[in-house]
Amino acid sequence: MKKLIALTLTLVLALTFCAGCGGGGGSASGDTIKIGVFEPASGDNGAGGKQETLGIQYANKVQPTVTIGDKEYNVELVVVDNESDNSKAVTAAQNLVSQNVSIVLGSYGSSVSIAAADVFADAGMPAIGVTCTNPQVTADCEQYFRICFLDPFQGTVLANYAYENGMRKAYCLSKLGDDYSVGLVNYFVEAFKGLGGEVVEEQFPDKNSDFTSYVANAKKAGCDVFFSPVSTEAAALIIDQAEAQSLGMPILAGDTWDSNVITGAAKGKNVEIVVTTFYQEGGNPEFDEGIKAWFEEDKDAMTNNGGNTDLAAVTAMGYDAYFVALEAFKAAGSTDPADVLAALPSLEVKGLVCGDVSFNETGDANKTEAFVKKCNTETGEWEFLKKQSAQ
Amino acid sequence: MDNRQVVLKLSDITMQFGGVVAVDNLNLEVHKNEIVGLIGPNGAGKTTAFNCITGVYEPTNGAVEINGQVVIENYPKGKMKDAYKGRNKDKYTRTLTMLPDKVTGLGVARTFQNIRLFKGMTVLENVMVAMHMNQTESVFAATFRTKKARAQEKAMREEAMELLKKVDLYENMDDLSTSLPYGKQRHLEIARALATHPTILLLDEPAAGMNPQESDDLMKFIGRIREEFDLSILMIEHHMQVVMGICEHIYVLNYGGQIADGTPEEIQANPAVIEAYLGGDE
Amino acid sequence: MDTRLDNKKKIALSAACLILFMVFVYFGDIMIRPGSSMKMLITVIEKGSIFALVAASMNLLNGFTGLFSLGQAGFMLIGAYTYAIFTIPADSHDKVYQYFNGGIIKWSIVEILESKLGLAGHYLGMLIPMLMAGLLVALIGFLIGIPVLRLKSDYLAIATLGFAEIIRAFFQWNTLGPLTNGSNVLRKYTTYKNAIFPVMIAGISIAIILLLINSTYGRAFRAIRDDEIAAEAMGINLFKHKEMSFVISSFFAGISGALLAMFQTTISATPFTTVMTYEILLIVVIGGIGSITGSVIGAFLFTAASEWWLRGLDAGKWMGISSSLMRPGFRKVVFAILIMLIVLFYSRGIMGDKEFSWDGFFAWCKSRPAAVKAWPEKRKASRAAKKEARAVKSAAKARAKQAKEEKEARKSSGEGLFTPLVLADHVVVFEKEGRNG
Amino acid sequence: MDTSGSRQASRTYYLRKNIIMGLLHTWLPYILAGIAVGGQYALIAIGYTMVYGILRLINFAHGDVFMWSGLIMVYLVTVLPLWLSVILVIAFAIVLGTTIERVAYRPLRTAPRMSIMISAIGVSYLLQNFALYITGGLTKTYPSISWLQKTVKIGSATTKMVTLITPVLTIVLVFILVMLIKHTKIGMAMRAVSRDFETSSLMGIDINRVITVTFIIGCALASIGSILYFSNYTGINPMSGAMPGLKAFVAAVFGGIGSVPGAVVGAFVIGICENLIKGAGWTTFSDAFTFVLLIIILMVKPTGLFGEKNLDKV
Repeated sequence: MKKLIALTLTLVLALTFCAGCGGGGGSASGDTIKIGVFEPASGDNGAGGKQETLGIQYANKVQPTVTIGDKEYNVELVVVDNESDNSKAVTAAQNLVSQNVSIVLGSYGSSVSIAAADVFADAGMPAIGVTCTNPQVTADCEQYFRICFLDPFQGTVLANYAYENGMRKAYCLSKLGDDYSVGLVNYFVEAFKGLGGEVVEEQFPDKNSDFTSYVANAKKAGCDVFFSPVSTEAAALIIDQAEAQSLGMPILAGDTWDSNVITGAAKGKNVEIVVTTFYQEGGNPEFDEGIKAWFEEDKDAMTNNGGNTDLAAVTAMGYDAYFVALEAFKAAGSTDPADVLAALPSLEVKGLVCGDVSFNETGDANKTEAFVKKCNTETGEWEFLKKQSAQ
Repeated sequence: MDNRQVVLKLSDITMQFGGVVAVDNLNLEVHKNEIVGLIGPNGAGKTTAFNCITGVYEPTNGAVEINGQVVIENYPKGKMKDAYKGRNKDKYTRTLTMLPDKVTGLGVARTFQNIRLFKGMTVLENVMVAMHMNQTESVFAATFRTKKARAQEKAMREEAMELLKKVDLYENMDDLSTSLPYGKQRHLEIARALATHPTILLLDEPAAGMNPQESDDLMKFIGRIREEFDLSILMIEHHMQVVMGICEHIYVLNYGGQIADGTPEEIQANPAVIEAYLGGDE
Repeated sequence: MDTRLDNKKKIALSAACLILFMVFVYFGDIMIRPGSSMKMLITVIEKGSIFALVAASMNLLNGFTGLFSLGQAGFMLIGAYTYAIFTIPADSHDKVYQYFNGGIIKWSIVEILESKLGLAGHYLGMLIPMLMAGLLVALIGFLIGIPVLRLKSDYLAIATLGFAEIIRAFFQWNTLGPLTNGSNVLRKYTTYKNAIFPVMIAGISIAIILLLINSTYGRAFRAIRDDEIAAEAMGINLFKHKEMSFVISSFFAGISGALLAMFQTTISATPFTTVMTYEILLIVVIGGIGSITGSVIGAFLFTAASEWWLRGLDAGKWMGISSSLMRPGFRKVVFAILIMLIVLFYSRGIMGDKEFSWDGFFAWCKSRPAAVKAWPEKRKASRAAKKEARAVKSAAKARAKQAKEEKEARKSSGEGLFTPLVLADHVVVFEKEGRNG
Repeated sequence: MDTSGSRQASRTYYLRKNIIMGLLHTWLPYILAGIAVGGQYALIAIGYTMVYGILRLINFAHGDVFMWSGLIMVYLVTVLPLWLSVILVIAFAIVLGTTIERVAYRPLRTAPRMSIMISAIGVSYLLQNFALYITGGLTKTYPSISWLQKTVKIGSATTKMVTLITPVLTIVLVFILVMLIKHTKIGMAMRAVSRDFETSSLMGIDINRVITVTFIIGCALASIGSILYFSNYTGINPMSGAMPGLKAFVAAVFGGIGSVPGAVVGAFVIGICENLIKGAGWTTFSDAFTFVLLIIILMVKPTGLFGEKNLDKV
């Protein structure tokens, strides 16, 4: 028995070896162009990563081909899971590179993008960040571009919003070891203090699910606003505790909170939630309806979206990223990563659902405004408040 | 009276576990080159006494002297202060403890009742492990195989082989220790103890599980190693044939307490011993 | 024909194989273009050799000294940070420590040495921080070892696990930000250019571990593993030797942490969780507890399977099979099941506690044709044996059933699981008497 | 003189009372949260301590059984009424726990201690990865059990009903369990087995039955714990069981492994301390604290608060 199992195991491993060698090499046929999707499907950012991937997949469904020069290519998506983990991100990125993709999209969550940047740089592989907002993603990597705004911008926008609405003391909660929330809090604090506000900063450890004491701390400190731009996992728990302890102050957050997880958690609860984001549902009715119809049709897509058809901003961003990639191919007139890379800096794409995209010299999108939305806790939907700029 | 030098001396050793007194006021002497037997029915506290000598247990009361120097001493304290049931409560005032490896360093080696060989190692390695404590090289020297370390390793190996020859295990040198037959495992345990260069050897039931022929051989073997290695031996044994055959002095324990001591002839004639063994009214 | 080789030939053969491997890795990394799937092989070799080192260091503790320690991820973390902190180029500090005014250490050992010694200084500048990483982790291992090594095996496991968690929280602490960059990633530090670097460092380190294990100290460690009480009775100072093994293991965990930092090009404390330690432990188990060669093979297999071969399971298509079951996460499930199968049915792992030897290898190769030929008969024999075993088992079952029925019959009082003790006591006494009589 | 003295005294009394009330006012929310989470840890910790007491095994998979019973609840409640789901969840946890014991621990009972511990880690790895696969890595929201999640006000603190229910329920369950162990035949068998595994099997105790019952009790309590815990902290993801599991184990060690009341006391201590530390602003180290406590207790009193000393046989 033992021998048999040993034998089977060896056989399986040996076969997989062949599969591993064979799978990547041969399949790049002439009429296909590959786009790598570098997103987390598991780990802390799994939920957001999946929603972002959905946008890309939907776009691929809407527009499965691209004409480069005179030739029509089928676009194939190569999706890898970077597991929201820096140590896995490098091999995941390497995996994409080794599969001959022409461009990479992603990731949700900046630290994996930063970790993978060197792999893309070594391979000369252009990459377009979809919603990674940390300045470091593009700062030292010529290959990395992005279509979203940055944390310093978003932090300032949020601080402006808070101060303009009469909030003077902010409780800022970030997650230990999570560079996104820590970074955003940092920029918020900087801007908010600059405006004359006062802050209390705290961090919670990984895997924490007990937010009772943090909510209590905010109340104890007598703050006017609870700023916690953390992952949606933690967000749901914070909202729950805010309700349980009657927090009594608005909760403010960044783009990650623009998700149906939040509206779902907040529905029917006595909480006030305000977020800044990339996209407002209704901004492009055609896209909204199309993608919702797809969710209804494809159960897997629906599951990945969290079980309902509510639209997340990251999905819209993913959709846009795909079209930016197609435009880049067209501009490059080639499927070669090097040509695509050369075409990106001067690229200008109009008519996207989240607004036009052009890149500045570091490779970041030129964005001047963010959408501010508020959660309607009765209907469980987002309500558009205003466009807020950094000034 | 024996005029030879006393190499091991137990004074008032008492070991109490909770409310149970396992060894009760044991006084014992081993002279140089003497073979002393420690006998008694099962559960009489013999192995516990060994454990007190070798530092595995800390005795509740009493002292152990090795080569004229007190190395272990204790008195009832803490919770034991009130719970202590033994004698000589106030006789000792110091607490001296010693870890087993230090006791071995003083030249007291032992074997175990239930054989404790190093299972994952060969016969040769088992013996060489016991020589580890006498080697002088640092871990770096040993790892990077300095000239000295290599020489020492070679010397160690040769000495171990020599020792194995003496205990008739030379042919089995590269076998896994657990693959040896039972009797040879006992021999190996003794050889391993000898490899630490002891002056006092404590044997815990060396003849357990042996047939008369084997125990006869063992007796001769013990006698031989005493001469060859200049040893004093304290042994626990159930085989009366062995005990009466080679021991010069015998101590008898029962229920932790010491009921008799003397020469084999004296012990054989002692009514208390006979009662303990035949079990009186029990 | 005797296939045994003399020692010189064996060494030559091993050296030849190693050099061939090194040459392959070196030129492989240079020549294989990024788009090729063979590039993945090089990546796997890089990561595999790093994990081979940390698995070997864990095996030194778990397999050779019998100390069940689960702190390896924490030690790697310290090693990775130490290396990274001292090699971030001076002009990158402001970018990396963007929230901490450029941090407190404003120089890089690599740059200092490079400016003085050129290329040699560059490599020396990488080796020195790596050595510092190892030594710092060894020091911390030493300090942690003082209290925890006195604990019994399971408590030791949980205490080392605890220390690893404390270390992680400590490195993420904002107050230490100017040094560790708090929760933010460290990056831009000097990394190796060619895959040969981690392979060589890991190779040398593993060779040192092997030398240690085969020295007199290694024997003492194994003695402690086999029987602590007997080892102590043989004059081996338990604490000293455990501490020694712990410190050395920590040292190499630190080195592998530094290598991992180089491999990843960015480092943050978040991934160094207990799960990482578990994965290292599973590598050790797959390879065989008590076999360094096993750990090395295990590390390469584990890395290749999890990062490369089984990835198709997540994407819905693997080896030509596609199934709706295959969606993200499936790879890990399959992987976990494979590991459980190994743990339960093949607990000795690939190598058991044996090391690779040319003699063994040739003997194995030679025995293959015969083994293949003998296989049908062997299977027949094993089937027959199994049948017999089944028969014995069913007979035993029948007997047990009968005994149970008898017992049930005896229990006329209807005694059940939760019968009050008073009644139960009587029954016990009754049964005892019954048996004696 | 006299009156002024007494006035003085009464003033200090009131001052003191004010300070105490003030402190209570500030700290009450934390203490309440601590008691609640402590009770939930206690229910998990009992499984650890009993299994360790009998098998000398750290059942690393216990935290994942806890997580899985939460996860199953999420799925069951969508198709079944709540009361039935609760019963089925407890049944599921029991089946899962005993299956794990049967498949992964029983075959290794004679193997070295390390193998069985590795097996436990392997099971934990499998359960987590399987949950990851099923949920797709998404956090699931625990179904609301309205009366448990009702908001109540105690003094200065507002909290959920479950916070108040947990300690009461925990203590009642523990009381029943202690009675069971003390006064029934199976309880006696458990005590015997935990004292001396081999001898009790020689004495005719059906070891397998004792172990199965231990796992049943442990898993049932863990699943009740999961209902309380996830009603309070409503998100479940594959890693949700890991931290509570580790903390519960630390609680078991703190109280003296093998001792049920010890585990409960330990769990409350850890729950309360953890929240007080968060309240004091040391939020970064709230998890690390648990392990600091573990290491301190192992150094100072390795047998824990109520543990018994075991001597090795030589």
